[in-house]
Amino acid sequence: MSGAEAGTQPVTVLETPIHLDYVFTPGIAQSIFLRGLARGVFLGQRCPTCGKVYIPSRGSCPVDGVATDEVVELPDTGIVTTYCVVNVPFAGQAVEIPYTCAQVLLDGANISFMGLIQEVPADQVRMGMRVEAVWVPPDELGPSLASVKYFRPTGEPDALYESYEEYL
Amino acid sequence: MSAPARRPVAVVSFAQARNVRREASRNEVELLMPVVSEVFAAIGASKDDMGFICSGSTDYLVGGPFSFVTALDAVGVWPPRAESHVEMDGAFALYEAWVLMQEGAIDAALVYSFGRSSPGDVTEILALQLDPYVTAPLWPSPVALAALQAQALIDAGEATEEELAEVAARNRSAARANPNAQVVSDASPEELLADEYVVAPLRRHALPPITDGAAAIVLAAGEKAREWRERPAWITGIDHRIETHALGCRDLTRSPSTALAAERAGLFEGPPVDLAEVHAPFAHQELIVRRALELGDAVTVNPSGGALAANPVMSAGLIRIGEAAARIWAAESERAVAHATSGPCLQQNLVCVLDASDGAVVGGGA
Amino acid sequence: MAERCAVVGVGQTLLRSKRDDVSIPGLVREAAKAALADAGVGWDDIDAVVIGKAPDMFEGTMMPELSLAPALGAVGKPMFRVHTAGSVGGSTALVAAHLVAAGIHERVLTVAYEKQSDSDAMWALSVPQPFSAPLLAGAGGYFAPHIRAYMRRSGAPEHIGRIVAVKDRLNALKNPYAHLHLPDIDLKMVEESVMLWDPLRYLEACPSSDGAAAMVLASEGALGSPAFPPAWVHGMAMRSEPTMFAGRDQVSPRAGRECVADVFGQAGVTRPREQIDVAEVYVPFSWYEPMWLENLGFAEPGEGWKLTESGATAMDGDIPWNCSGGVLSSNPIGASGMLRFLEAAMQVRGQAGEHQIDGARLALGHAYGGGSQFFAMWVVGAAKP
Amino acid sequence: MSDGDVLVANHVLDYPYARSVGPVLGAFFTALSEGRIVGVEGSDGAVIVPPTEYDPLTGEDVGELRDVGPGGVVTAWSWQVAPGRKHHLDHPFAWALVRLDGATTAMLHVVDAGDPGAMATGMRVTARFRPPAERRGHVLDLEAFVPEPDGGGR
Repeated sequence: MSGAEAGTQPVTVLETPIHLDYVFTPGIAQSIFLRGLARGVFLGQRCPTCGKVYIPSRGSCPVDGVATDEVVELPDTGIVTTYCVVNVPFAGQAVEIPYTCAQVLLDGANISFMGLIQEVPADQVRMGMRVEAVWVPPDELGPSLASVKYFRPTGEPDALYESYEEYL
Repeated sequence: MSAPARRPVAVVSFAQARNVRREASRNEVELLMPVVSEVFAAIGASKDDMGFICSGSTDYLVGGPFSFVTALDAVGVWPPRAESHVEMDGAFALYEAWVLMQEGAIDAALVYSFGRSSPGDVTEILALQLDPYVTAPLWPSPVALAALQAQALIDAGEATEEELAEVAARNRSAARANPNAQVVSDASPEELLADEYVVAPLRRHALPPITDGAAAIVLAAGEKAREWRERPAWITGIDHRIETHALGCRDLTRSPSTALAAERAGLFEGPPVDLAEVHAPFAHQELIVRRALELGDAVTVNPSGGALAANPVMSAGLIRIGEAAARIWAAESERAVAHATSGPCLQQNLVCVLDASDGAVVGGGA
Repeated sequence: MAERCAVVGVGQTLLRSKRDDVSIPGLVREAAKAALADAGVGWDDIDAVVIGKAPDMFEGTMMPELSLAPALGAVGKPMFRVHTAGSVGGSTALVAAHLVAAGIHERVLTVAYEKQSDSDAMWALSVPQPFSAPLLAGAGGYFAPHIRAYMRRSGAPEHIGRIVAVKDRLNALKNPYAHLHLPDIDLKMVEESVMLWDPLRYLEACPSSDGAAAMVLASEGALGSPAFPPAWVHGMAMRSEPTMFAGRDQVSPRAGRECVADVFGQAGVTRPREQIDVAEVYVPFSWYEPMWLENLGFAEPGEGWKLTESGATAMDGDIPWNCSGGVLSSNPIGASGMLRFLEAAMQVRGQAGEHQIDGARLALGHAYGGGSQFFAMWVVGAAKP
Repeated sequence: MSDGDVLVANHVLDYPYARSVGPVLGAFFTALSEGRIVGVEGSDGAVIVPPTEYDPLTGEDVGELRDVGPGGVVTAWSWQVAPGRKHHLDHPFAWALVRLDGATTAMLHVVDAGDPGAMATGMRVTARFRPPAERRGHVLDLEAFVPEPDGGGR
C-alpha cells in the first residue's frame, strides 16, 4: 500500500489552463450594424414580414425566422424604457460607479439595447426620459458599440408610459 | 427480445447547408435560416405545424456560451413553442423528438443542428471531450486517438492500410453524386497510399475534412407523415448506447455499443437493410461499424460519401439519417440503417432503422 | 398512450460555494448514489441516464456526458445530455420523465450539476467576444431593469424584495443541503446590504454554488420499494420564446404563461392557489417571486407583490414558495432547476424534513433560463394521476 | 453588402481552470509528484490505472489503492509525426496505451521513442519522470514512457 512520503503535500487541486484561438465573425447582418457604428450612424434592419425594425439585427427576425434584408438608418435620439444603477465593481468595467445603464429605444426602432446614461445624476434618470447618443470623436470611431460614448438627456418632455409599455 | 410496439413516426423532410471548409461570412443564424426554410418548403409545412422543436450543437465550436440560444432566432419561435436543446449531435436531438412523439400528443417536430468547425482548431477543441484530469492535459487530438484504434485493428489482422485507402476512395468517389459534399475525388486507393501520415497509421485520406455546416429534419407521425411525403421513411427502431470513457478499458477493434443499439433498434429482425449511412469520421471506423451492424456486401454503404466527404461536427450524424431517408423517399431503398457517433473512438453510438413500410415498429428500451 | 411516471428516489449534494473536497465525477456520484439509495436500487437497475448542466465553459469540459458516463453507471446504456441554459435542470428531468412516459424505459436516472468553482461563473456566463458591446452592467444588470419595469407596472413598494430575501433565507436554515445559512437574516440586514444594481441589493441576489441533484424516475411497474412513497408526475411542459424581439414582455413572458397553462391543464389545476400545496419556483433575484406569482397565475397581474407581502408564500402561508430556501439560498446553475423539481417531489413524498409542508399532496416545480425565455415545469402529486 | 465587408477578428478563449480532484485522483497525482504510479482496485478486483472513484465498467465504488509500474506493456500506439503546439514534447513521439505491471487496464500516455521503428504493440516501456523539483502533481510529472532496453521494440 502506498502512502505519501514524509514531506510530500497531498495534491488536492489540479491546474489545467485552457487557451483556444478562434477567428470570429459576427455575420453579415451584424457587420452592417457594426460598420454603421464605425461611421457614427445607427443602422437597423427591417423584417419583411412584420415590418419591425431591429437594431442590432443578428440576421433574422426572431419572431418570423426570415432575413431582415432592408437596412434602415435610425436617428441618434430615443427614450429610456427602463434602467438600473450599477453600484457594483466588476472586471472590465469602464466607468466609475455609481452609473446608470438603460434600455434605450431609438426613435423608429422596435427593440431597445443597453446604453450608458451620462450628464445626469443617477438619481434623476427616469423611465421614458428622452436621450440622444454622444459619439466618440471621429478618429476613435470603430465597429463597436464603444463608438457610442454614452446617451444624455435631450431635455424634451418624457415619453408617456403607454407609448413604450410594450417594450418592457 | 421483443420490444413494445411504437407509434409510427417518419422522417418526411431533410435539408442541409452546402458543406464547406470555411463559412467565413455568415453567423450561425444566417447559416441555419435557409436550411430551416428549405426543410419546411420541401413539404409545404411551416413552423406553425411543429409541436416540438429540438436542436443539437456545442458551444465550444464558436468559443462562446449559449450559441444555441441565438440560433433559435433562425426558426422564429413565436408564439412560444415546446422546445429543447441537446449538447450532442443533431441525431440525438432527433431521438428526443421521436421519444416525445411516442406519447401521442405531438404529430410533427422540427430537428436541427449546426456547427462551424473552422473558427477554431477543431483537433484541439475536441481534446476537451476527454476526461479533464488525466487525459485532456495531454491534448491528444481525435486523430491521434483514432490512429491508436486503427493500429489496434491492423495489429488484430482486421484491416490493412490498403483497405483504409479503399474506404476513402469509395466514399469520396460516391460523393460525386452528392451536391452538398465538400471533398470529392476519383483518386484510386493506390494513389491515396502516396499520402503522408498525419498520425500513423492514418494517412491524410483516412481523415475527415474540417467542415462548416447545418442540417434540419422534419419528423411526422401517422397520417401527417403521409400527407407531407408520399413514401415516408418510417423510423421502425431507434436506440443509442455509450461505452466507458477509458480507452484502456475498451476493445477498440469492436463497437459493442453500436451492436447493442442496432439490436435494440430491431435492425437484426425483419428483412435485411439494403442501404446504410454510417457516421465514420475515420476510414477504419467504417469497417468497425459495418461489422457491428452486420452489413453484408449487398448493402450500399454511404452513397452520400459519408463523413469522409463532409464532416460538419454536430450535424454529421443527423445528416446520415436525412441521407438514408431521402433514399427511401426516392424508392432507392426499402429498408435502411443510419448511424451516428460521438466521442473518442466511437464511444457513443446511435442506430436508426428506416423503412418504406410502417409495419412492425420496434426497438428502444431496456 | 403515455405511461404513468413517478419519482422514486432523490439525492442532492451539499451545496456550497466551493466543493473543493470532490472531483466532478465525485460530485455527481454523491447525488446519484443518494438517489439510488433512496429508491432502493443499484446501478444495474437503471436503464438510461439523462444528464444536464449549463455551459460547458463553466468547467472547461466539452460534452462531459462522455467522460462522466462510467461514473454514472451508464456503460452499455443510453446516456443523454441536455442543455437549455438556466432551465436545464428542469428540462433534463423532463427528458428523463418522457423516456418513462413514452414507454421507452422502466427506470431512468437523471442528474444535473454545476461545479462553478472550477472557473468563475461570471466569466463563463459572459465570455467576451469580438465586436460585442462593452460590458456595461454585469450579470445582475441584465435583470435589474426588468425588476424596475415590474415595480413601475405593479406599483409594488420597494420593501417587497426584502421580504422574499429574508423568507427564503429563513427557510434555508431548515435545509441542511442549502448553501447560504444566515441565522441572523432580517429585513434590516437586507436593507443595509450593498446596493449592487439599483434596485437590487446584495442579499436580494443568489449566490454562486457547486452542487448536483439526481432523481430516479420509474414507470408504474418498476416502482420497487423506495424509502418514501412515489411522487407521481401529473403534468410536464416546456416552452421557449425568442430572447429579444419587438414588443416582448420580459416581466411576464408569454412562454411562462403558456407553459404553466399546459402543465396545470394536464394536472387538472384550475385554481392554483387553492389546489397547489407547495411550489418550488426558480427565484434567483428576490423580485422574481412576485413576478412569477403573476406569471404562473397564483395572483392577478399587478397583485403578486401583495401575496408576498401578506405572508402567503411563507412556510406558514397558504401557498408556500421555496421552503428549501430556493435559488436565493443555493445556485449551482445547471442543477438549480432540477433542485426545484426534486424539492417539489420531496414535499409530496413527505421527506422534506424540517422544511416539510405537512400533508402536501400536489406541488409545482419550475425552472427558467437565459433572459426569461426558456421554461420547464412539472406538477407532482402524492396520488396516482 | 458583399462578403468582403463582413468583419473578422481574432478571439481567444482562455481560462486557468483549477480543479479539485477528490481523494482518488488526489492520491494518483500525489504519487506522481513522488515519482510513483498508483492504480485502484475495481469492483471485480481488477486494478484500474489511472485510478477513478468508480469502476469504469460497472460504476460501483472502488477498493484500495495499489502501486503499479513503473514498467509496462504497450497495447496500442500511434505515431505523432509532427507535435502540435499543445503537446509537451517538441519532437515526434508515440501515443500509447500502456498496461503497467500490476495493472489490469491500460492508460493513455506518450512514448518518447525517437523513431516509429522503435515502436511495436507488445513492447515493454518504463516511466520517465520529470526531476523532483519540476513535479507539480500533474499527469505530466510522468513526462513520458520510454522503451525498456531490449523491451521488444522493432
